[in-house]
Order: sequence, then C-alpha cells, then structure tokens
Amino acid sequence: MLAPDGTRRPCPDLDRWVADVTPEQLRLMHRDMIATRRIDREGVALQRQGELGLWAPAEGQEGVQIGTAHALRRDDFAFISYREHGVAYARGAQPGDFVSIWRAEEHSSYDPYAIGVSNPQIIIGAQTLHAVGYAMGIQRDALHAAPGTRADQAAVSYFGDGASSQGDVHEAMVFAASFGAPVVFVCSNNQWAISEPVALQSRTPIVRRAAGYGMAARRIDGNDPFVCLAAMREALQRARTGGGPSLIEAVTYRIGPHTTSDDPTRYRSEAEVDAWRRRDPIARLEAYLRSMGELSDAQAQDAAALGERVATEMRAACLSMVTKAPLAIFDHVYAQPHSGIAREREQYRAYLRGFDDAE
Amino acid sequence: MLAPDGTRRPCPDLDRWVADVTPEQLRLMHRDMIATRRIDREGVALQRQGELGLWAPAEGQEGVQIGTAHALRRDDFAFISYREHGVAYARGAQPGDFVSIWRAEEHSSYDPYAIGVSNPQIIIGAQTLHAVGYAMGIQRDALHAAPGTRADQAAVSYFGDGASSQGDVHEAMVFAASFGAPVVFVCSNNQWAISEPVALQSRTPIVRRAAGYGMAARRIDGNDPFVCLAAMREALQRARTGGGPSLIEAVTYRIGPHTTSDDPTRYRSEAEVDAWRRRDPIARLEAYLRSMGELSDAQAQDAAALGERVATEMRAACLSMVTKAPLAIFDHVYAQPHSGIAREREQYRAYLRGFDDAE
Amino acid sequence: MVQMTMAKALGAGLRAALRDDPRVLLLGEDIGTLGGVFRITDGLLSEFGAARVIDTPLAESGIVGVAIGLAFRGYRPVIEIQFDGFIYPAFDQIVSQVAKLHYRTRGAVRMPLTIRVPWGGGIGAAEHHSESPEAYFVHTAGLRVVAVSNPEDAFVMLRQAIASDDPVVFFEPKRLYQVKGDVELDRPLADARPMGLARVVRPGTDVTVASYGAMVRTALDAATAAEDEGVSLEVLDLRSLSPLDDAALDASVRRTGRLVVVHEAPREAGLAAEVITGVVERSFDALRAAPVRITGHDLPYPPAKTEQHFLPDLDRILDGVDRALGRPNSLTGLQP
Amino acid sequence: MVQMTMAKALGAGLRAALRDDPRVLLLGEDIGTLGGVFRITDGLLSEFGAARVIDTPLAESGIVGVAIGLAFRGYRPVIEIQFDGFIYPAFDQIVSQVAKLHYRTRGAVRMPLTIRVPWGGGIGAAEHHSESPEAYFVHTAGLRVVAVSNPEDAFVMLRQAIASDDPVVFFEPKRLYQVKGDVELDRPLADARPMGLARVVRPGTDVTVASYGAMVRTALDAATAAEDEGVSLEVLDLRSLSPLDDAALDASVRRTGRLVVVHEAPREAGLAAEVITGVVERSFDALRAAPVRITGHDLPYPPAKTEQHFLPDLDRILDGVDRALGRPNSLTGLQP
Ligand SMILES: Cc1ncc(C[n+]2csc(CCOP(=O)(O)OP(=O)(O)O)c2C)c(N)n1
Ligand SMILES: Cc1ncc(C[n+]2csc(CCOP(=O)(O)OP(=O)(O)O)c2C)c(N)n1
Ligand SMILES: [Mg+2]
Ligand SMILES: [Mg+2]
Repeated sequence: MLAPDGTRRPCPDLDRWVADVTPEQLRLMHRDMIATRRIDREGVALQRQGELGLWAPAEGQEGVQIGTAHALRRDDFAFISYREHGVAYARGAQPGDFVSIWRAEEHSSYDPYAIGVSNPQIIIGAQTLHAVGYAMGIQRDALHAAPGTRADQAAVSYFGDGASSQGDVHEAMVFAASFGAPVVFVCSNNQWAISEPVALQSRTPIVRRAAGYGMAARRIDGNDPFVCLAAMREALQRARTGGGPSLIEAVTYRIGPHTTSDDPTRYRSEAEVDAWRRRDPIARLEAYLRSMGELSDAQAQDAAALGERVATEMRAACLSMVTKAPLAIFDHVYAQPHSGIAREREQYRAYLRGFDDAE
Repeated sequence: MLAPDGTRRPCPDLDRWVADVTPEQLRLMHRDMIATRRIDREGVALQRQGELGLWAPAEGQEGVQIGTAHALRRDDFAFISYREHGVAYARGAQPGDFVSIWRAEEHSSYDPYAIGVSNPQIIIGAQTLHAVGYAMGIQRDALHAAPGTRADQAAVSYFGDGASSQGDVHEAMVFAASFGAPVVFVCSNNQWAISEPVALQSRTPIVRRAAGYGMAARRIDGNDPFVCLAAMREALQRARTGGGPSLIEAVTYRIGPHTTSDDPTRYRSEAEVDAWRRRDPIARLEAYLRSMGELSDAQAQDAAALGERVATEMRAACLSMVTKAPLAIFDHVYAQPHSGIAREREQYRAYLRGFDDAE
Repeated sequence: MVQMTMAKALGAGLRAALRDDPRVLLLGEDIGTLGGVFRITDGLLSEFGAARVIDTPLAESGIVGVAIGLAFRGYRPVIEIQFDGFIYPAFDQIVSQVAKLHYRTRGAVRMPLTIRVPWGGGIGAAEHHSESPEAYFVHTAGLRVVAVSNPEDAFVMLRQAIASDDPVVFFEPKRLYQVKGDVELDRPLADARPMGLARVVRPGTDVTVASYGAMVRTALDAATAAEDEGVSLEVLDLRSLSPLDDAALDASVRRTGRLVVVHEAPREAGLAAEVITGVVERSFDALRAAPVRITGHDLPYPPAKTEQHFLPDLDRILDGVDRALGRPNSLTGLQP
Repeated sequence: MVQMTMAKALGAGLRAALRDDPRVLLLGEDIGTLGGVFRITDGLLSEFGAARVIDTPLAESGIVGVAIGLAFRGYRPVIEIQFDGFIYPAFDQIVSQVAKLHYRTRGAVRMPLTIRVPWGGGIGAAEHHSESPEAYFVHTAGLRVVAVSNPEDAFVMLRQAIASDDPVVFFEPKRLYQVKGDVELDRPLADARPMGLARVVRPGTDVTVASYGAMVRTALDAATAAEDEGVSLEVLDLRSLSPLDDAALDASVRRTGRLVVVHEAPREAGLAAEVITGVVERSFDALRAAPVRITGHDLPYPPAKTEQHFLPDLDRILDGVDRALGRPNSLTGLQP
C-alpha cells in the first residue's frame, strides 16, 4: 500500500478497508509508532544503565504493532507476547507499565481488562489458545446479548515466526477454525527467533498454514502500517460478521537484538540489518504523510515531544519503583483463602521478625 | 484407480508407480487384507468371550493399511497407532502379537527391530515425532554409509483424523519439512475420532495441511488398496531420493466401533455405515482380480484358509498365554542397574514370600 | 437422600452447576453426543446445548488453553480429560498458565477452571489408562487438588470445585464410578463440608491410615480385617490433596501415634512423602514409630494383568500396619 | 587439573562425548550458530557440523519427540532445553514416552537421551526462567535425574549421563555457570565417582544438611557460619536425585541424628519430602529431632526483585539448623 519510500500504491484487495481513513488517524498512528520506538530506546538505555534486567526491543516492528492495533475497537481483546509493547501502548498502557516486568518488580503491570490487552506472554505461542478461548466466549455472550448491545467483539493473538512451530499455535488454529471463532492471528514474522532464521521453522511462507485449516489469510508487508491497518480491519470485520478466524502474516524485521542479552552479530550480518533499516515503517508513514502535506514540522515535533514525554515518564516511573514488601510475594497465589499459603506467610513473617528483633 | 466395483480406472498421476505390479503382488495384498480382517473378527470375538480386555477394530481400513505397507521395503520403519495391526501383520508380526496388549499381558509384543514396526502408540499423535526423528537418523547414517550399502530407507508414521489436531502432529510436520526428512505421514481419515466427526477436527480436507509446511501431499481413496500402494510408492521414492516428507490423506471409514467398549449407535447412523460397507476395500480388490481372471476360487479359498489359520493361531496363542510372574513387573524399568528398583523388587519379593510361608 | 453411582452423582453435580450458573460450561473429547466415554455427561448436551457442552478437537493443550481464554472472558470452564494418562499434553498450559495467571496478574485475572480427571487403576485397562498423576499437580503452586472417594463427595465437591475461584484439579477414581452410595441432592452447597477438609471415615485408636480416592475403600476393608485381629485403625479420607488438611492429620496421629499413608501412585516423591513429612515436622513428638508408605511401585504402570501387584491392597495395607505397630512384617530381617 | 567455569566444563563434557561416540548428537534451540543462550555449546557446530549439532524449530515436544526417534535409530541425543520453564511443553513426550519406552518394549528399545536443563533461580530473570521442576521428574519412574553443583561434576556427570543407556534429566544450576572450579579433564570416565552416588562435601558431626545444585554452595556457606557458633554441619551433595543415594543419607544421619534438607523448589511434594520420608522410614531410631525442610515457598516463582525471599539462603538454613537442634528459631512459639 505504501512503498518503502512512502508513495501510495494501489492495493485493489485492501484499499476499500482504508478508504475512510483520515489523515488525522494516520497522524495518530504515526505518533504511536514514534512513541513505541522511543519507549524501546528508553528501555534499552535503562537496561544498559542497570535499571532493567532485560529489554526485548520491538524496533522495526512498529508498523505491524501500531497498524493492527489501530484497527481494534476498545472492546476487542488482544493477547500479546513479550515483544508487543507497541500494541499495549496503543491500547492505553501507561509508561510505567513497560518497565515493571523487565525490572522484575512484577510479572505483569496493567489491568488486562482496563485496556483489553493480556499480560505479555513469555511461553512461546501459549497465548494463541487463550485468544481463541476468549473468542469462543464472545460467541457465547452473543447468544444472550441484550438487544441493542454490541456483541461483535473480536479477539486477536500476536505471535512470532518462531512461535509458529509450537503445537499450541496449531491447536489454536484447529480450535478457531472448528468453532469459527472471531479471532485474528497476527504472526509478526520478523525473520528471526533469537538466532534461528525463519527458514528453520518453515520452508514456505507461514501464511500458507491458514489454508490447511480452511482459514482466510493474508501475507502483508509488516513494515507498511497502512496495509497492516487495512488487513486487520478486513480480518476483524470477518470475525465480527461470523466469517470466522483469519491469519495475517506480517513480514517485518527485528532491527535490534532478540533482547538486550543477545548478541546478533553472532548470527546475522550488518548488511542484512541495514537493508531492513531502509524499509523503516515510521519513515515510510512519515514520508507518505509529508508527501500528502499532512504532516507539518510542528506536528512532527509534537509527535516527537510526546514520545519524549512518554520516555521521560517511563524513566521516572522506573527509577521511582519501590520493590514490594517481602510478604507481598504470598499475595494472589490463590483467589480464595488457602490454609497452606496462610501458614507459610505466617512462618515467613515470624522468620523476618527475627531480624527486626536482632537489630 | 479401482472403482468401488473393482473396475480399473486410469489414474494419470499415479499409474506409473504401479505399472510393474504383478497379479501375484496384488494377490499377496488381497491375502493380507483377508488375514487382517480375520484377525479383527477374532479379536472382537475373543473380547466378547472375555479373553481380551479390549479390541480396536480396523475393519474397513485394510485398504490403506495393507496397500501402504506393501509399498515399504524391509529396511523401512513404520510408527503405528493402536489400530494399525494390518501394517504390523503385513510386516511380519505373529498372530499372538496382536493379543498380548489387549489381553493386558504386555504393553507391547513383537520386537520393533525385527519387523521394522514400532510398538502401537496409544498417546494420540505422539508417534509422528518418533518417525521424524527416526528419519533424521536415516539421513545421518547416510552421511557415513559404506559404499555399496543402502542408505535410502524411509520412515512412515500412521495416525488418524482425530490425531491431526494434536500439537505433536504439527510439530512433526514442522521438523520433517525443516530437515527434509525421509518420512511419509499417512493419515487414515476414517471419518471419526471415537464419537467426533472429522468436521470437528478440520473444516477442510486434512491433506491441505501439507502445503502449509511446503510438503508434498495426496488425498487418496483409502479403500482402494491399489491407489494406496501407488501413492505410498511415490511418497517413499520421494523420501529415498532426497525429496523430503510427504503427507497422504487416505479417506476411509471405521466400520466397527472405536473399540469394543464403544457404542457407535449413539453418534452415527446405520445408513452411513452401510454406505461405506459398499465401498469395502477387500471386495474391491477381489473384484478387480477376478475381472482380470487373476483370482481363482482356489486362490481365494487359500487366502481365506490362511486367514483362518492366522485366526486359529491367534486364539490359541491368546488362550495359552501365561501371565508373567509378579516380580517381572520390576524388569526393564531401566536398562542399567538401579538401586531403587532393586530394593523395591527385594521388598516385594519378601512380601510375597510371606504368603508362601503362610500356606 | 437417594442412592446413586458415583458416575451419576458426578453427572448430577455437573447438571446442578450448569443450571445454577450460566457461566459454567463443559469442554472435552466425546462429552457431547456420546456423553463421555464414561457417560458422566450423558444427557447434558441435549439439556444445555452445544454452546455449553462442547465437544472439542482432539488436543488436550488446546482444551485447557481455550478454557483459559474462556475464563479470561468470565466463564467457568469444566474440562473432562478423557483418561488420566492424557493430561500430560496439557501440562504446560496447566503449570505455566492455569496455576500462574492469577498470581501473574496480581488477582486481575481469575482462573476458575475445574479439570476433571478420570483417574487411577484397577480396571484392567491398557497403558496410559491407569495413571495417578496427582503429585505433579500437588507440587504445582497455584492449583487446588482434590480427590473423591464416594458418590456424596463426588456430587458436593464437584460443585464446590466449580464454584471455587481458583483452579481445581479434580480426581475421580474410575474404578468407583459404578459403586453406589447415598447422595443428598438438595442440601445447599453452603451447608456442605468445605472442600479443603479431610474426613475421618472410620474412627480408631491404634494406627491412622490416611488415604484418598479408591484407596479409601481398601483402607476401610483393611480396618475391618484389622479389627478381627484386635487392631483399631482410624481411616482418614484426605479429600483435599492440596492444601492438605494438616489439622485433621495431626489430630489423628496425635491420637494414634502411628501413621500409614496409602496411595496408588508411585512412591518416589509421591503424595505420601508430603503427608508423612508434614506430620513429622509438626508432630514428631507424637509419633511412636516411623510412618509407613503403602503405594504403587516406582514403575511405569504395569500391564493390567499384573496390576494387583502394583496396587496397594488389603494385605499390603495390613503389612504396613504391622510395620507401624512394630510387629513382624514383610520387611523384618531385610536390609533397609 | 585445570580451572574452568561450569559453563566451560559442560561444553568440554559435550565435546568429549561428541568426540568419543559418533552416535552422540545435540539438539536444541539456538545451540548452533549462537552456541546456546548460555554459550554452553559454543564452537561445537563448527567442530562437529550441522548433522550432529542441530538447531531445531521452536517446539520442545518436537525436540524430545524427534530425539526419541533418533534413539530408536541408535543415536544418543543430548537435548538442551533453553530454560527450565520451557520443559513443560515436552512433558508428555518425556513422561509417556521417554520414561516408558524401555519398559513398554521389555528392553527392546533403549532411550539413552540426556535432557539438559539450565535450572533454577537467583539470576534476576523474568518469569519462567527460574523454575525448579526436578520433583516432577523424580516422581516419574523410568527416568534418572541428576543435578550438578560444581564444574568437575558437570564435566564428569554429563558424560556419564550421555553414556547411560537410560534417559537422564540433567539439571544445571544457571547461577553457577560462571563459577570456576578445578576440573580433571583426562581422568577416564571409568575411574570417576558413579553418577548415582552422593558426596559428603564437608564432614561434620551435629547436623546433616542435604542439598543439591546451587544450594550446595549456600549450605557450605552456612556450615562455615555455623562453625563460628560451634555447630558442625555435615554437607551432603545429593548429586543423584533419582535414585537417591540412600546409603549416603542414612550413614550421615546416623552419625549426626539430625537432618536439614535444602532446595529451591517449592516445598509441597518436593524432593525434600522424599528425602526426609526415606530417612524416616529407614533410620527413624537414629533421628534425634524432626528433620527440617528449607525450600522455596509454595508459590509460583515470584518476580526476581523479591526472589531472595523465595530462595533459601544462609540465614534460612541456619534457622533450619536451629530447628533441627531444638534451639530457639523462627518457628518457636508459632502454631504448628
Ligand atoms: C516454550 C518456550 N520455549 C522457548 C522460549 C525461549 N524463547 C524466548 S523468545 C524465543 C524466540 C521467539 O521467536 P519468535 O516467535 O519469532 O518471536 P520474536 O522473539 O522474534 O518476536 C525463544 C526461543 C520460550 N520463551 N518459550
Ligand atoms: C493424547 C490422547 N488423548 C486422548 C486419547 C483417547 N483416545 C483414544 S483414540 C481417540 C480417537 C482417535 O481418533 P483418530 O485419531 O481419528 O484415530 P482412530 O481411532 O479413528 O483410528 C481418543 C480421543 C488418547 N489415546 N490420547
Ligand atoms: Mg521472530
Ligand atoms: Mg479416526
């Protein structure tokens, strides 16, 4: 839809899905992509400074994350992996939410129900099944929806090219197809699973898996946020209208290391990374907006300033984080009173008290 | 290739794979199918008479089992499920081998290496991965094969339509495709997984899964033993010559209950079963052979007599089985000496001795 | 009060749960038209429809995984695992997700799943159909684990499990499915004995025999036999395997001073070790002899024709009682 | 004798195994070009080639499943599970196949797999990267389970595990990967201490502290601290978790009369319960006090910023020693 240089190319299949998109909406996408990248850079910096244990950069993948997220409705629900902070940001996660996990203060941050995004999933592929189950719940709710209430939500699951090999992802597609569940699978094929090239996972484009389940699918340029928006809208509409699940394979690239612990020079060339840098999703949307005269310098500066603000808040939230009290580790293991945990907490409380007494 | 009434129809794709097949070879297939069915009937009878705990009938599926098994070479290796006794029989399993498991005397019977067939797998789909690993072993052996020795074996994995939903089957296909492993996946789509129709597992023919892995595939009439032979030869040749894995979906039908414990009247109609009875694989091959003048009454009687003999031997083996000595349950837990099991065996020996003393 | 089999009692429990709470739904292989291979869900599909009684594709990780998603959406899924040995493909989703999501999200996401497991041996079945995997789940923090031993508990505890906001792995001894017992169908759940408490099913004074599931009946038989020899066994049905009812265990052992723990599962790192170690930690002074384990051996479940040598029976329990009482027993004279 | 880190010693062990036996091959995620996320397999791909050092698709059940097939074909696969928390997707293949195939086939099919698991906490990692799942495998008959605590054992026991005709789950404490120790590279394997035996790493007289993996160092630190207070701890490195070295345990407890068992894994139905119950069964008369467990709590592994409250440390071990000695301790005055 958008060429790497930002020129708009006709896309007969999908153009109608974005015919109504206003420049303002594109500017919002652009703004969120800038913020996502800024969050990323701050995350890496904080890690280097010893404030975070780890960071999993999404640099280069802002197109698919923001493009698809902007197609979602408030009442949809996204099940994400550890690398989809762009999705969480676009859905309303707060700056501090991105650091608490990687600072190892918490296993998750925001309330999933508040923004319609699950906690980031670390077990590769596991979240795809959760999305399908959630979508099956949507179907069941629709059976009893009060007249006039919306019952056509959709669930989304993001996952990587590496994840496509996991049995859970297969089973998710089997269930989704079997029940015609209103779910969209978004595979962010960023070419690598840590050091393993996508060719090790699949000798053929991952999108071709969908036909094996009788599922609709598209392979799109994941670095074109516009086409990501369009394809996602199409798939969501299919979900909302009883057309069942879809798979979107978004071809993109992980510009950074797998995580800050990774050393990608061991397994890929700078030339490869450079080639992908030239396909940058942010520059692309920016060029398009500029070419349309829809992004002024002031607007661009505003977007950058917002990104700075988010980064600053994220840093401030990070640095001001207070590790929870020791006994808080016993909270929320169970939802209801539990004799075992209660006793262990008491015993550990007594143990800690010994140190107070000693002092 | 063979119509339900046994007339030979041209099959441009596959004919060349069976151009050299002699009537004698077809008679051998016919004979093995008869024996397989006879084994089945005896198994059911023995179960009804209380001699077996359970039996999983293959009636109706002799075409795919014998057709594909006859395409195998001695040095190939098949990984089967609990329902593939036809494959085991064709590969040389002895009559008694079919009863020891269902009589619950042993977890498996024949030596897998003696006949190139794994012990029957009960965990749905698990064996598909074993076949892929075995095939990867073949690839590695080939690297060091002495000149003049054959290194082009293949592995086969049989599994059901229900199994196609399991994550393991997906992972098996992912690995097979990734490593170009010399393996053939044979999906015996018998329309049912216990009470669940295949439509619950897949809304689209299972054969279409293969393209998603970049794997060659064919959907064949599993009740046509001739086409099963042909398609299997094609796939095996692909495996032997570095062409990688293949999927064969053999469309067939389970005429009997899932097992002798099952009551299929709860979930399917007699009319459906009858329709499939009219597509019987044995009658089909027999009609073809007869129409060619290649099956005399005497030959047919010989085949039936062989089946009787097998059944008689199977019954005799069943009735003469002696449950192993109590302490034998401690054998073979480990391949090498193990202090824990040694002590437990001693303790149980002492415990049992107490009863002797008491007598 | 009516007489019914455990199978029927479980069905009645599911029916009551489906009736009382529209968020309850059932998932499993063959649970719809067929009514499950044990017919526990017989009739529920026609009564509650396919939206609530869901035949699933053949994939256990998938079943548990989608149940998690349904719980995210506010449902209370009840899963039937067809046989004990088929729960392992779902292990990752159970251990890494079901058990951890509430903790992970600091209570934001609840996982009120009930995972029903037809369980254990003694039914002459093929491999993988007689497993006792409960210790795996007891060792997994974040899960509750219960086991039932009679129709009344089956009916009540299944509804309690479904009503619990925490995930519950629910073990049903297959070999008791057809055994009948009294069930009080109309007692309000609130009046029932809490799921977390054990029960003294036979009071006694000399040795505590703690057990659960099918072994409770065997322990009761042993108690009857022991009585003839003048030995009084107190039989405790643990009911809740995680958390254990420590108070009930301690109270009994403090009365008897002797403990035998019985289960079908293999011994090594099995539940008996936990029961005994807990008692030792808390009531060492009250123990008059070393507690004794009577369990399955540390083998894969053997072919069913030999399963009577694997499973604890009356005689093996009595031998354990002799050990606990310091009377001559099978280990007398053996090296430890 | 050379000094090297445990990471290097493991790499040396793999190299030796690959060199000595052409049937040995390695499978895992990122073990090839990258050399593994911990660089244990660094250099092995270029040395032995892609046919023997195999980067696999991202699917743990698949990895174990194809390793089984390779074993069927006569190979001796060594698997690297990237982190402890990622072994669960392979649980079914491990429990239902790896552990049972030899038994199932009455010895016809051998499963000489080694499953290496970078293991445990204390490294400040994200969720699922600090798990201690060893009890699941100890409870699984048919597997051998070992844990190493120093570079020498890492080098030797890894080769022993690979040479074993039985499947071995091999636990490597991640937090000791970079700790150095002496390694004897040239000693023939036949002369090494058998994999199944424990080792007294510090003799003592008052209390036996039994542990394994990373906790052995913590126990040694505790022993040093205790010495200052005049208490002599005997520190036992269990090394083999299944089977346990009962003789070594009994011998030590018979000397000291007191036992503290330490591990990172949660307590409930964890390995400490097995160790203690076994000692109680065999050596009840020798116990002068109730054995004590110092373990992780019965929680999902908490966020790493709080992991020091989860993991046993020197002070918690000393508190346990106080308990074992009947001296004032943190539980004094608490309800049991
Ligand atoms: C079950 C499981 N196995 C292994 C890992 C370790 N791991 C974390 S990320 C990763 C690669 C994932 O690749 P991909 O799915 O392509 O996602 P990406 O990281 O590229 O976004 C691996 C192997 C894990 N988290 N979970
Ligand atoms: C992992 C697992 N889940 C469930 C079962 C129970 N089970 C045995 S056979 C079967 C149906 C299998 O159907 P299919 O794969 O089509 O093979 P078929 O029986 O038709 O030959 C089921 C659900 C099992 N054996 N293993
Ligand atoms: Mg990737
Ligand atoms: Mg079938």
